[in-house]
Amino acid sequence: MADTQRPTGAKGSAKQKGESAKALRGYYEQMVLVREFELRASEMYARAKVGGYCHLNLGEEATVVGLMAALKATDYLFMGYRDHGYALMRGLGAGPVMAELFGKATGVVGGYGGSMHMFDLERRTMGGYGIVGGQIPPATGAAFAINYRSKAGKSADAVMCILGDGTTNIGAFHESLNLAGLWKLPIVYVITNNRLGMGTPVELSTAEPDLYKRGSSYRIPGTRVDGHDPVVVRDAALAALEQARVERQPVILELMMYRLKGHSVVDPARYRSKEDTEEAQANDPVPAFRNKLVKSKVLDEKAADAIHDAAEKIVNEAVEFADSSPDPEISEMFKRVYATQVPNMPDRFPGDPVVVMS
Amino acid sequence: MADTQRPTGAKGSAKQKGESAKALRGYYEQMVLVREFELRASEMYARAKVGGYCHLNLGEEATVVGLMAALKATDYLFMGYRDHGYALMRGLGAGPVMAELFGKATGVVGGYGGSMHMFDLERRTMGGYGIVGGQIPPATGAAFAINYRSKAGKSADAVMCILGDGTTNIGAFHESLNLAGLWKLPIVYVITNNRLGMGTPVELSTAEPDLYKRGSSYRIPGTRVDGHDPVVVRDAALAALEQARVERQPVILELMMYRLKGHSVVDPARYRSKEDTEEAQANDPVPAFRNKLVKSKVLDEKAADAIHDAAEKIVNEAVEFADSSPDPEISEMFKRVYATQVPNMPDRFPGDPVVVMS
Amino acid sequence: MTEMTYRQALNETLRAELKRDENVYLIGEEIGVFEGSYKITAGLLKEFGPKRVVDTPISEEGFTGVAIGSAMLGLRPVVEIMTINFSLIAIDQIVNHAAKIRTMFGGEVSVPIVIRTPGGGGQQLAATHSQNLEVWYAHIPGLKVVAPSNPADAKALLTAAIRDDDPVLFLENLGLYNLKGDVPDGEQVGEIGTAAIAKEGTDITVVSYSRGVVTALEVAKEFAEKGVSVEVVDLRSLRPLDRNTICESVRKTSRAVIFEDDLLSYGIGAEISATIGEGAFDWLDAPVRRVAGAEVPLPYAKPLERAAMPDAADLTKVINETLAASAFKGDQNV
Amino acid sequence: MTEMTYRQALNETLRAELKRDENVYLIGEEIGVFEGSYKITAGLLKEFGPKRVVDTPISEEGFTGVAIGSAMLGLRPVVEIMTINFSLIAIDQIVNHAAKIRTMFGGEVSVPIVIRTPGGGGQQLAATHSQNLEVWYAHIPGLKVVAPSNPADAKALLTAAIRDDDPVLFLENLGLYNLKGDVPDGEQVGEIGTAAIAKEGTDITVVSYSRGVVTALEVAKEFAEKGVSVEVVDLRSLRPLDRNTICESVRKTSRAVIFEDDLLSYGIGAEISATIGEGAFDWLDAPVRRVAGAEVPLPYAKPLERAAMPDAADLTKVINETLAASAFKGDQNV
Ligand SMILES: Cc1ncc(C[n+]2csc(CCOP(=O)(O)OP(=O)(O)O)c2C)c(N)n1
Ligand SMILES: Cc1ncc(C[n+]2csc(CCOP(=O)(O)OP(=O)(O)O)c2C)c(N)n1
Ligand SMILES: [Mg+2]
Ligand SMILES: [Mg+2]
Repeated sequence: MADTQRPTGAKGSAKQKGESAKALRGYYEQMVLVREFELRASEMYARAKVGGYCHLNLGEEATVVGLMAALKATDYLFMGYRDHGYALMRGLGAGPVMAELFGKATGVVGGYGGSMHMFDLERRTMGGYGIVGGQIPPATGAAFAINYRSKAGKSADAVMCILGDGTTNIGAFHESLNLAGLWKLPIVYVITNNRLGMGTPVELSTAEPDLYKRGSSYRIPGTRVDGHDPVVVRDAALAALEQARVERQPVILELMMYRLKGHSVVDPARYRSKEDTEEAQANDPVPAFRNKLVKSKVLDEKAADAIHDAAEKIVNEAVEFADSSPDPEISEMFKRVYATQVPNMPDRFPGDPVVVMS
Repeated sequence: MADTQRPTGAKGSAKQKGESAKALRGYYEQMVLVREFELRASEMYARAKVGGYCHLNLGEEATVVGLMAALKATDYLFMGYRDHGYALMRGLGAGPVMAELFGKATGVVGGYGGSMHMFDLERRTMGGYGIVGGQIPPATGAAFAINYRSKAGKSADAVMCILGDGTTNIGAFHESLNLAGLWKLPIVYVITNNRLGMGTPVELSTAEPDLYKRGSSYRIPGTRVDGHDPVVVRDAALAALEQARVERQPVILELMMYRLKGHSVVDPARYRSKEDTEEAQANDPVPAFRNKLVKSKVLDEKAADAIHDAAEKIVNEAVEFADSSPDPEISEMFKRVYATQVPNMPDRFPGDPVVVMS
Repeated sequence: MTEMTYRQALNETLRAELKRDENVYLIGEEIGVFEGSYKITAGLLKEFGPKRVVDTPISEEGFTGVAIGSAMLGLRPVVEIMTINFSLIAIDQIVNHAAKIRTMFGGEVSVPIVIRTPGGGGQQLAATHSQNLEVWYAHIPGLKVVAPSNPADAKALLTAAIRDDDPVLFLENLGLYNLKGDVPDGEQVGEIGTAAIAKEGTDITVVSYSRGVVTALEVAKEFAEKGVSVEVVDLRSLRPLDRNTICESVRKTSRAVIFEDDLLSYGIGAEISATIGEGAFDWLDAPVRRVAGAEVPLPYAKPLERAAMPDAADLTKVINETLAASAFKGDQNV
Repeated sequence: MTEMTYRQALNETLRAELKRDENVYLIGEEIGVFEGSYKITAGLLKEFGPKRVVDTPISEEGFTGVAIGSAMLGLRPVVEIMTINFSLIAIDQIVNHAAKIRTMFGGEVSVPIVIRTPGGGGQQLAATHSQNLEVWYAHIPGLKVVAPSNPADAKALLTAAIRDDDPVLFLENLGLYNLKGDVPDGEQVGEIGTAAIAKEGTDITVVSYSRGVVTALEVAKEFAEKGVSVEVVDLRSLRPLDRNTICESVRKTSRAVIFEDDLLSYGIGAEISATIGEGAFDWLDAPVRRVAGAEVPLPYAKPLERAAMPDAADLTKVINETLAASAFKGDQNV
């Protein structure tokens, strides 16, 4: 691992004291749920129950849990395509999320989006996006809307936009940072630095590998913390969100982690060195957090195993739910495209006549 | 004027000593030529001899002259649409440049481009571009080609890319900086900061109004100097080009100036405050440099007037040349579109039959 | 009824909608202090302030995306992209996001955004500033595309677009802004998705849209004097496309010519011609001809620009050829 | 002749051209270390090194523009844009720059760049990753657009594209990469701008391109068994478009159906249908029909995706309807 990629700022071990055992146990339960869900998703993909692209949060569990612990239900969340775990933490439900992967009518968006496009308007979970960087301008626009409608303050809404390390090289990121900085928008840009964009290491994709510094051309402050500890991540996110809410100061938060598996479920990641893969495995946040909690007596092995079993049960039920759910109605397809119906809508299946006149 | 917009770095007065009178006189002659040419261009526009958009270098003369004094004939130049003066300094000729404005066959690109698109492959003047920021990736690509073919060194080629302050907010600028920084390309990004993009002041277009710092997200160094003195500009440009040639280090060079007139010849600039306009006029580089040279005895008033007369003569001849030149041949139009002819070229005028079969 | 220019119709409609709905705001480059490159937004910053009339940096992708995100939260942005040529920089946000967000998220959210942008050549702005790319947007599901040809439709369709819950690309044209016409007073909500018969006729149908309709009507008038009755169909809406109105007209006249400002191959006229071929096949007396731009990046020099752009003379020639091809005898129709 | 996949044909052609000309280099995301998202460039980094096979950051606009600028200085970049969906981010560089630079600068400079990019749906990649936007590029003067349907054409046209001095958009398709076919050995320089008769026939013409040709040939074979002789025209080149080959075929068969993977309104088929209407009007016995994608952002769920995409059954149905519409009697043709 390149030196530039070593976490700075708060380290995991530090912050634990003062945390209630209940909270810590809760975080662990959530991390395990994400882990179990993702492993099952990849199994279901292998069984052809899931199609298209499927990007997993394996290695990102502590970050997912910590960020979502900091984000209020009234805040807005925009994501990339690596979005399953976030959707679970935002309460979209293991069943509906799995059903979306299965492309079923009971999926979070009725089977229209699949893995990359988890969305729930009520829960202010504004979607996973597949175009790299595509979510960043709309996320910035959500912050614009908050500004448009309401005053800054501790209880003000804010936006969190999740993006990957490789995504910091696309123009939309920079235009958005400039607008957010210029207009003082309440948004936190979270960079999940898993050190790789597909097969490309950060050092080979950016001229400034300290990604938390990439706001410096826009006077946007940034911090980098270890993404392997949910408490550290949560606290960093809380501080960033506070700045956004109260000062209307956009902030960059970089979280350091590893991608445990390939870019997507179909990528064997042969391009990764043995050392790199071993280093990633050695830093697996789930066993690490488990051991930490066991050492600090928050959990004993039995309780920890019970947590795994509980998660497995939830995932089993999610799979059953998805499997037994109906396919979306083909007849409804055109209804999803436009919100306002007007004359001469092009609702036509392949091979239908183009002109139909009385 | 906002404080952020005050020039830092080398000031005009400093550097004059050690300059040969001949060189200084030469710079003044060039500045006057640009000034006279632009005033005449705008007059010709008023007389409908020139059409389309027409953006002038008025207020930018010292910068144009200083930059082009630093740039070797073997270096490559990419520009925005405010390109007349640069074209003159690169030796494209007052006649052919004026003829291009007139849309004549004798124009630098045969009347196909007009004001925004001065170009001369032999003179490595790679064009003026009308899409804001559009020239930046290709300019970066020219630097890529230099890298591809040749070694770094004092005598290596380099690229200079001219862009405006407002242009620093477009994504293409940022993607290009990242690529240039990552790949160590020999290019100098020159920001002509005339404080306005059309009607928008720098403070309202960017979150980092110190534009020379906009490379900081890419570890690209920048300097800002006064754009009103050709010697200061030349020396700053020489230093920047040297870094590009020898270290393959991309550099940002910000030059501070005022736009003396509207954005284009048709813009009355009513949105500008009286103070702003007066400040701009007070900083007109042409009389300022004249006075400096007269004070320092490089010129006397008579010689200075002679320089104006000589420039006027050149411009008069350019207008005559343009006026008496033929229009481009309509029959040749399609020949300019493709370099390699293939079957079924769509060479058709409006109203021609679409399918012609024997 | 009040006579006003296309520009005034747009300006007054924007003012009325800003007054009507707090959620409506304008965003784009130079629309405030500068009052718009083409002065469509003149006076609006002064009247509504910087919250409702937002000047942006030169960041088409960024501010278009900002508008999209704000629309997902219920605001109703009217974006001005200075000319359609610059929309290419924002096109990923328009086509991969605004147009797809609703379907991709199962119909749970809508993106009520209007993108106003002028196209068109003829001002010697050269290759990169003279395009008509509306056909690209007209191809995209999830978008609606309107292209009014006169001040009254400009008012009615802009009002409808702002109140529509889907993303609407509102096509203007540099050559139309000074066009005068009578505009009905008071609120006018037009219908997106229907064409209009701009002039009734019996001998031949000319189909056009936006600026092309102005030329088509001039030419129709000249033919009327020669005893040829030309019907002019103004598409108004490019997406959805009102195929039935087009085909009904051609079934009546049995001849059709398309007049379009854009380029011929794969242009708007191709779809119109294909539609007529499918919907009026048995009625056609002659091949459907297209009068469109020459396929070159538009040159700067006036003689070249003029030669490359379709005009009244070209349309007249092709109408005559089409009448001849169908052995049309003027007197039969007198 | 060697049998190989479309993917292998591309890979071997890239290798041969890299060997032949020092100025040829490959640039794009994940084409080196990762060996290409779809493994088209497998092995080339190892063989030619990082100077000739350039991995880029995720900056489509940036690296496409870099390729353009390098081409203006005489290099011959072959850009891979991972899928055509992402080309929207680079489209200002492709359309406002690569396509226009030559004309805008009076023909003094050329931009010898190839942009390889796959389109196509059918892999459940959902709305933003399943598009066929080739019609946009086919509309643009200054560009050439080719869309080979088989390994042999892939080799011949990619070689021609790399040696052509103009910007060429080389359209691939996710559904074609594993298609096998015989490929002539040794250097093969194809011709850009001409269509091919993929299968001769006398009763009806089916016009298609890229992946659609594969389906068209299957369907043609089935009809042959029923005594209906289908001619299949493979466009190969979308710009320039070989209108004469299309019209000659239809003048022979007097019936035409277009099968296209893209969306119907303003799609590739519209131009083909308009062209036939103009060039074979007097020969047509029935309206020209189009079989194209349903106009929706492609949904993820398999049943929806399948329903929205045109397939062999749709083509068969429309061929039968077209034969019926022209009172076709199989026996007349046996
Ligand atoms: C504009 C665009 N270009 C390319 C791609 C293909 N692509 C999908 S994910 C990805 C890598 C992104 O890496 P990173 O931002 O680090 O996120 P990660 O996958 O590591 O979470 C690429 C290149 C895309 N989806 N969109
Ligand atoms: C992509 C794009 N957006 C908008 C425009 C319209 N436009 C032309 S010049 C200009 C202002 C540029 O300002 P600046 O970069 O400061 O250059 P200056 O004109 O001051 O030299 C704008 C907005 C354009 N040509 N291209
Ligand atoms: Mg990553
Ligand atoms: Mg400026």
